[in-house]
Amino acid sequence: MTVESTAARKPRRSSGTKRASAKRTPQPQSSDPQLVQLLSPEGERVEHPEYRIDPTPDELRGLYRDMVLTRRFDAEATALQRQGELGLWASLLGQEAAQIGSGRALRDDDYVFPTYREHGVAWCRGVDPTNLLGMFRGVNHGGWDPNSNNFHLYTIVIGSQTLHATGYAMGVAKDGADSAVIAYFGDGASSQGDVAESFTFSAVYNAPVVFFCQNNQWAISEPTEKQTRVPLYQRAQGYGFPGIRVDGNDVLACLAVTRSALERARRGEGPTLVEAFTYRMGAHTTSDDPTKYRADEEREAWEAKDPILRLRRCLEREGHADEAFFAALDEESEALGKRVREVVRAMPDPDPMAIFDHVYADGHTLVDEERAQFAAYQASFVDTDTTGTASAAEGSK
Amino acid sequence: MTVESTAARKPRRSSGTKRASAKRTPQPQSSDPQLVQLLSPEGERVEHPEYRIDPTPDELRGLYRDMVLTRRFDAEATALQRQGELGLWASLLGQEAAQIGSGRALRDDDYVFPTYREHGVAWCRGVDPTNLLGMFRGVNHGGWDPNSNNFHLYTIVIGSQTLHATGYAMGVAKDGADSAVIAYFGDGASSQGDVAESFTFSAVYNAPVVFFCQNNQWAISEPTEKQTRVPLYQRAQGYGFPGIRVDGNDVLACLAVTRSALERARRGEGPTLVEAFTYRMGAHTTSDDPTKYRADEEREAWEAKDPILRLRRCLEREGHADEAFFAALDEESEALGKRVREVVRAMPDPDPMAIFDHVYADGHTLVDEERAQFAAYQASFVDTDTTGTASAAEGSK
Amino acid sequence: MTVQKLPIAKAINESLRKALDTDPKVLIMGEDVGKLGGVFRVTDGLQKDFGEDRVIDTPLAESGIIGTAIGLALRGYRPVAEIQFDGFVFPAYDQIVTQLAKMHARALGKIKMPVVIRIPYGGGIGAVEHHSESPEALFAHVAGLKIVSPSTASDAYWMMQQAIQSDDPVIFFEPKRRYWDKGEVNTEAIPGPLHRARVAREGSDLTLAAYGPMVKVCLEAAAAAEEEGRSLEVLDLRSMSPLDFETIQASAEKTRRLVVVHEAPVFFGSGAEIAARVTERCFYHLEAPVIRVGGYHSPYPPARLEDEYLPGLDRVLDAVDRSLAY
Amino acid sequence: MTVQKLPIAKAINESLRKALDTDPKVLIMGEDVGKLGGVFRVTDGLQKDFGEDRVIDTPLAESGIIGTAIGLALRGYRPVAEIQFDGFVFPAYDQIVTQLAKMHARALGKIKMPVVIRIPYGGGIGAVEHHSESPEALFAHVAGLKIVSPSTASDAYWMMQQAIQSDDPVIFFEPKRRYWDKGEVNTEAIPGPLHRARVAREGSDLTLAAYGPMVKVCLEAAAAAEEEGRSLEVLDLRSMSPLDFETIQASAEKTRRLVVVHEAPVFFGSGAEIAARVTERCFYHLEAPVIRVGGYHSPYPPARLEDEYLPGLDRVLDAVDRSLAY
Ligand SMILES: Cc1ncc(C[n+]2csc(CCOP(=O)(O)OP(=O)(O)O)c2C)c(N)n1
Ligand SMILES: Cc1ncc(C[n+]2csc(CCOP(=O)(O)OP(=O)(O)O)c2C)c(N)n1
Ligand SMILES: [Mg+2]
Ligand SMILES: [Mg+2]
Repeated sequence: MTVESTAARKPRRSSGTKRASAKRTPQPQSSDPQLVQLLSPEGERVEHPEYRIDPTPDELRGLYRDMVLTRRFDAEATALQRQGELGLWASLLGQEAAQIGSGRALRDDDYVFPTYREHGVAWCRGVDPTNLLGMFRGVNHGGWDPNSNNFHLYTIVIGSQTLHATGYAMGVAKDGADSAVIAYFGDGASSQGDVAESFTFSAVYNAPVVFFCQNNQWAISEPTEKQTRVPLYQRAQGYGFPGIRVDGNDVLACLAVTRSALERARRGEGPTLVEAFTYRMGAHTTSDDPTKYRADEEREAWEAKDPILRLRRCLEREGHADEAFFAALDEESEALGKRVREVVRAMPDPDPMAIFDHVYADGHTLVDEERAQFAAYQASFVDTDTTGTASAAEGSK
Repeated sequence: MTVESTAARKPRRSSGTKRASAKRTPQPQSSDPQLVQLLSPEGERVEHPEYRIDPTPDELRGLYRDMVLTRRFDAEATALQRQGELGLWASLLGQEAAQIGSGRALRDDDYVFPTYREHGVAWCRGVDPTNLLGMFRGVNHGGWDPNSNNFHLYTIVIGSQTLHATGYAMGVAKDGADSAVIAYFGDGASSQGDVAESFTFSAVYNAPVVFFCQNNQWAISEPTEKQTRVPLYQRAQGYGFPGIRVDGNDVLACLAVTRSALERARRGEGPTLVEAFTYRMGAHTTSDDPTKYRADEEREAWEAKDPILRLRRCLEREGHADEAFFAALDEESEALGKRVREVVRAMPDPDPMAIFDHVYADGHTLVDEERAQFAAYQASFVDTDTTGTASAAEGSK
Repeated sequence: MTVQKLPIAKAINESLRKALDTDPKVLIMGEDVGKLGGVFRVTDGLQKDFGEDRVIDTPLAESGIIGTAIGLALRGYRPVAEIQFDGFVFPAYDQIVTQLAKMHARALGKIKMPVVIRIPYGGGIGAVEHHSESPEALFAHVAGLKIVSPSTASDAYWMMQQAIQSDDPVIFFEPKRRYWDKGEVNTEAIPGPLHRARVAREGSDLTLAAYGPMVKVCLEAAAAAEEEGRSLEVLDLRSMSPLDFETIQASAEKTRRLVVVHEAPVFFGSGAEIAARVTERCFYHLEAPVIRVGGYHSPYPPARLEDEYLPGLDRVLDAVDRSLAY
Repeated sequence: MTVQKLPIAKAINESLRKALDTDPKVLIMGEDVGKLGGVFRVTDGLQKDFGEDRVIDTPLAESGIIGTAIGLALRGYRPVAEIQFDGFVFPAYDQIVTQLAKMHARALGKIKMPVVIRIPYGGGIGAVEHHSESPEALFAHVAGLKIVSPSTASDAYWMMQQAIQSDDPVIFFEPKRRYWDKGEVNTEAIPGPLHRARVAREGSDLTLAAYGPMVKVCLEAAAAAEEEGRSLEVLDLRSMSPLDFETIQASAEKTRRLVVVHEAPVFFGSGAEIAARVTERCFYHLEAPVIRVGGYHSPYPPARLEDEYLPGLDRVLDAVDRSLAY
């Protein structure tokens, strides 16, 4: 209620026309009691009354490796975009802990509904990272089989996937299965009506779904206070299920909190909203220019909370990893980068006839007709002309 | 949190496929501490720590008169529908206190965004009740000037008007005015994405709007638990503004709570959600058959809480009204009924050419063309035939 | 039951019942579809017989209905979602056109979207605003959707069976003002393809093409025209996406004149597509331009004007006259 | 500034600036329109100069943007709302078609809805899914809306002025792949009517009708055709609702052949309406059926296929050949 009472002190008429421009609310500190944290930025374990986690050294190293490789992959993709190999890239830089922590809390039979930025979660699901690049290169719209890794296609239209996740979870419950479903979305997405409707449906049907909101503080150029005037995790309460804010740069806390929410879903206790409080370290996408709207200092402050550095400090402090481990991981990273580079560069353009594929599962006469016309049209060039459109047609052979 | 912990005791898998069918949550009693009540069903004044009201006897009688006349009007409209004079009617029976209480809290310069059932609020705004009947008779879609009484057109598409109210309130704030805006909606509407978005926008812009939800327990055939598993007024909290539940059958409490919420808006403290806990005593509309889905006992239990009877008991108990007052009001009621009947029966069908009126403010060549074609077509009958379509065309003269 | 005379609403009810009975993955969902049986009673009795888990009263949110139907389909279910009235489909429009329609293509065919969206549509029932619209063109333009509308009880029954069996999303427009029109339903007949037009009446002078509620009007017009010595062929198009241009073309080439009739506004309506394509296909065969009869470019009017707004016998015959005047 | 050479994006920016400057009731609203100046920088610098109260960064919710714009219009404002990309207009579709479009009519003219919805639309920029669509037909079918799309910097400037001054809701489709094409803008010229088509190039053998991004392609096709000795007339339609059939008819009657080109799918697209109506109006004048060139009945393809999907010079000329072959 602090926000409200602050508002109460600003009479509307006095501030007149400027009143819509709220000041940025202060950033919660890591020591914020609202924020579940199990690992401090310095890599020290933090006790929490409700959430505890006791990973083996192997698991700790595993989480570290996941984050490092995810970041390496992400950096490679950014580089590939700069080289013109990808049309666009949406970097997850800074959000590795939120994604790996939540992703590693999942069971194989759980189902994930991502946005367009969940490269770390995809990694945890065993999706080949190069699969993620097709849509950013412009050769497909995703195109992987969501059912091979229980990882749905990336969804660009903000918020839509939360309803799909809810419906899927309703189906899980109908099947009597004890799988859970997780829906990722951003702070900006929290404003979409679809997200609210997914809260309503999941609450009313008590669907086994976890809403995992990565509050990375920004929706393109808009800071979170353009979406809400109270912390986002509080949204859940009014729909009748728990919301919790976790330090999104703390992979252990993200793991513990997500695991607990998934367990709750499995037990038939319905949805949970997890708000992972984190930061988008890079631009919104490679098309974006954050210097237009945010100060460098903000980013710098968050650098100190880096999720990977934090776990490294912990590993070192607790003596779970030696130089050899880090060196081997560096090598593995480079190998990953190299493989991604090679695969992407070799990714062929699709056959133009693919325009007509899979529009319908059971066929459609108009598509058949247009396909035939297009083929005839393409063919008409091959014989008469070997430049321009014809080369495209030939490339499709 | 009671609802949640109940859910926790039902493991999902054991209840298997039946789990979606939640039991009806118990009805809050009037003595429910969550519920603001200033007048008991027996007509006794109830103290409330935060809300008090001290109406003059005149004001009390005024509220009583408003409710009685509104109910009379509503009954007349129902009767007119049965007689075939109206195509449909959406009765407010049982919701008089919620509407008159909130409606009488408004200032002239406040603005109202109703659903299709706010006949009592319209009454408070000074809208001629017969104006409301045009759309139910099928002669227009509302058609009154929203600006003459600051009472917007009825909105049938559920939830849409909450965004209009929010936008209007944003405009009020921009103007530096201290008017407030009130948006009416139902328990069912609370599930619509638009309503959630209106909460977000109004909170972010701190717009001077009161969301007045008449929870009449039903959305056509669906009880409120198909929309939410916690009380609706709690929804507001998660958006960062207060929500409060008021006894919707208590006109004094509705007046006091709405007034306070409007004052809050005027002071620049932003939106409030008021949930008026009431009951739809009749069918959803004259097309509906509630015997298909609800038990008589429920309705009977609510009869004891009748809003009009309650205030009558208070007036009598406190000696503010005598037989003469009630008798005069009966007469006034009958006169109102008679006038409504007469006006409706005399309401002419619109000129068919009206189809082409007001599609655009600045004109549109296609509409002009179609209007001309239609006129010519209509005219073609007049000369050759005096029955059928021609009579319609002649009726338009 | 093999052959029975049923109103269209009841034929759909029986078809849904059969689908629920045959395939445990079929679900019915929507507002008031449960105890109430829907505002038109099309789902009457289904929740009672199949339980709340198969016949689901949803929260009042159309985007939520379609969005969760998509999720259920991803989980292997075959949801049949009801939108209570035509005018209330728009909150779900985003989920329909950007998600439902595209999901199969985006996954390069690896997932399917067997979702049926039932929409009682069209006017003529004296309803208030938003309860009488014909938005089919707004869906037909969108690739990935299939759009159908039955005009007889038999088609209502069988086309619903086929729509539910389809692995593509099907928008099933139900001509609400014909719900109580009765027709014979043979539940054992083997139906023709879902997306084929039907010659509802043979004729030689001119073709009337219509679907859903307007088929009846066209048949009446044809009967009236017969008295004036004119032989009109009536096509019941049944499907708006795909449109069965083979059948339309064959008829247009035979009669050389085509009038298309629908309730939806003419401007950018189905008639435009039919006229454009038929003219391209049969340019040298047509004796007259394709004439369109439909709603005007104005919001659906108040009920007391709907008879003026909706194409009726006279307006259809007027168009026939105009076509024959070429 | 009187005459200046500006890119289309900048011309719109200047037009918005002028509107903000002239009329205190004009507001800009949308996602990222403030500090960022919009993802295409069309609103660049406006918030800085006019303040957060006039240039409003909204929550990420399109229905909310349009719904509150309606409320602001009711309060006397003239909101210019941006939808960030074509594919994101659908969450607002309900507010646009059931509320914005109908409000004036429902109130029997007593209230007005001066709301402009800016939508950068169309493909050709190598974008990911949902960023390249052309949904204009889905709005043109709806009475109460006006739909326009400029193809030159001058039109971008002036049509925006006129759209903002209009008391009707105007959907302003901005051809995003032409944003950086420059053209002369005379800020003191007196513009013609908003909904008139423009003869962009005179010709005598055949008429190409297009709007927005396709006008350039048609002009290039006409230039190429000229080398083959064919004289093509090019119409820039500028307005899709209303369509200026007078100008189209005049041109079609002159050249006797019409090809309509748009990026949107052909099926139920603008070309259908144009073909149907022109054929009805000029039945005896046309030497060939109206031929339509447009997108296919498939979701907008991945970027690497868009050159195959979008109508280009060759496909337009192919259609010209087909028309001339009649
Ligand atoms: C419906 C819709 N509107 C607008 C956009 C354009 N857009 C893409 S990402 C984005 C911001 C999303 O912010 P957030 O939800 O916080 O996720 P983040 O990008 O920060 O991960 C916007 C506005 C979109 N993709 N979909
Ligand atoms: C978008 C939309 N969907 C469905 C309907 C059909 N409908 C009309 S009223 C109603 C129930 C509304 O319930 P509630 O919001 O509780 O208001 P009440 O009628 O009880 O006053 C429904 C589903 C509608 N009008 N609009
Ligand atoms: Mg974000
Ligand atoms: Mg209700």
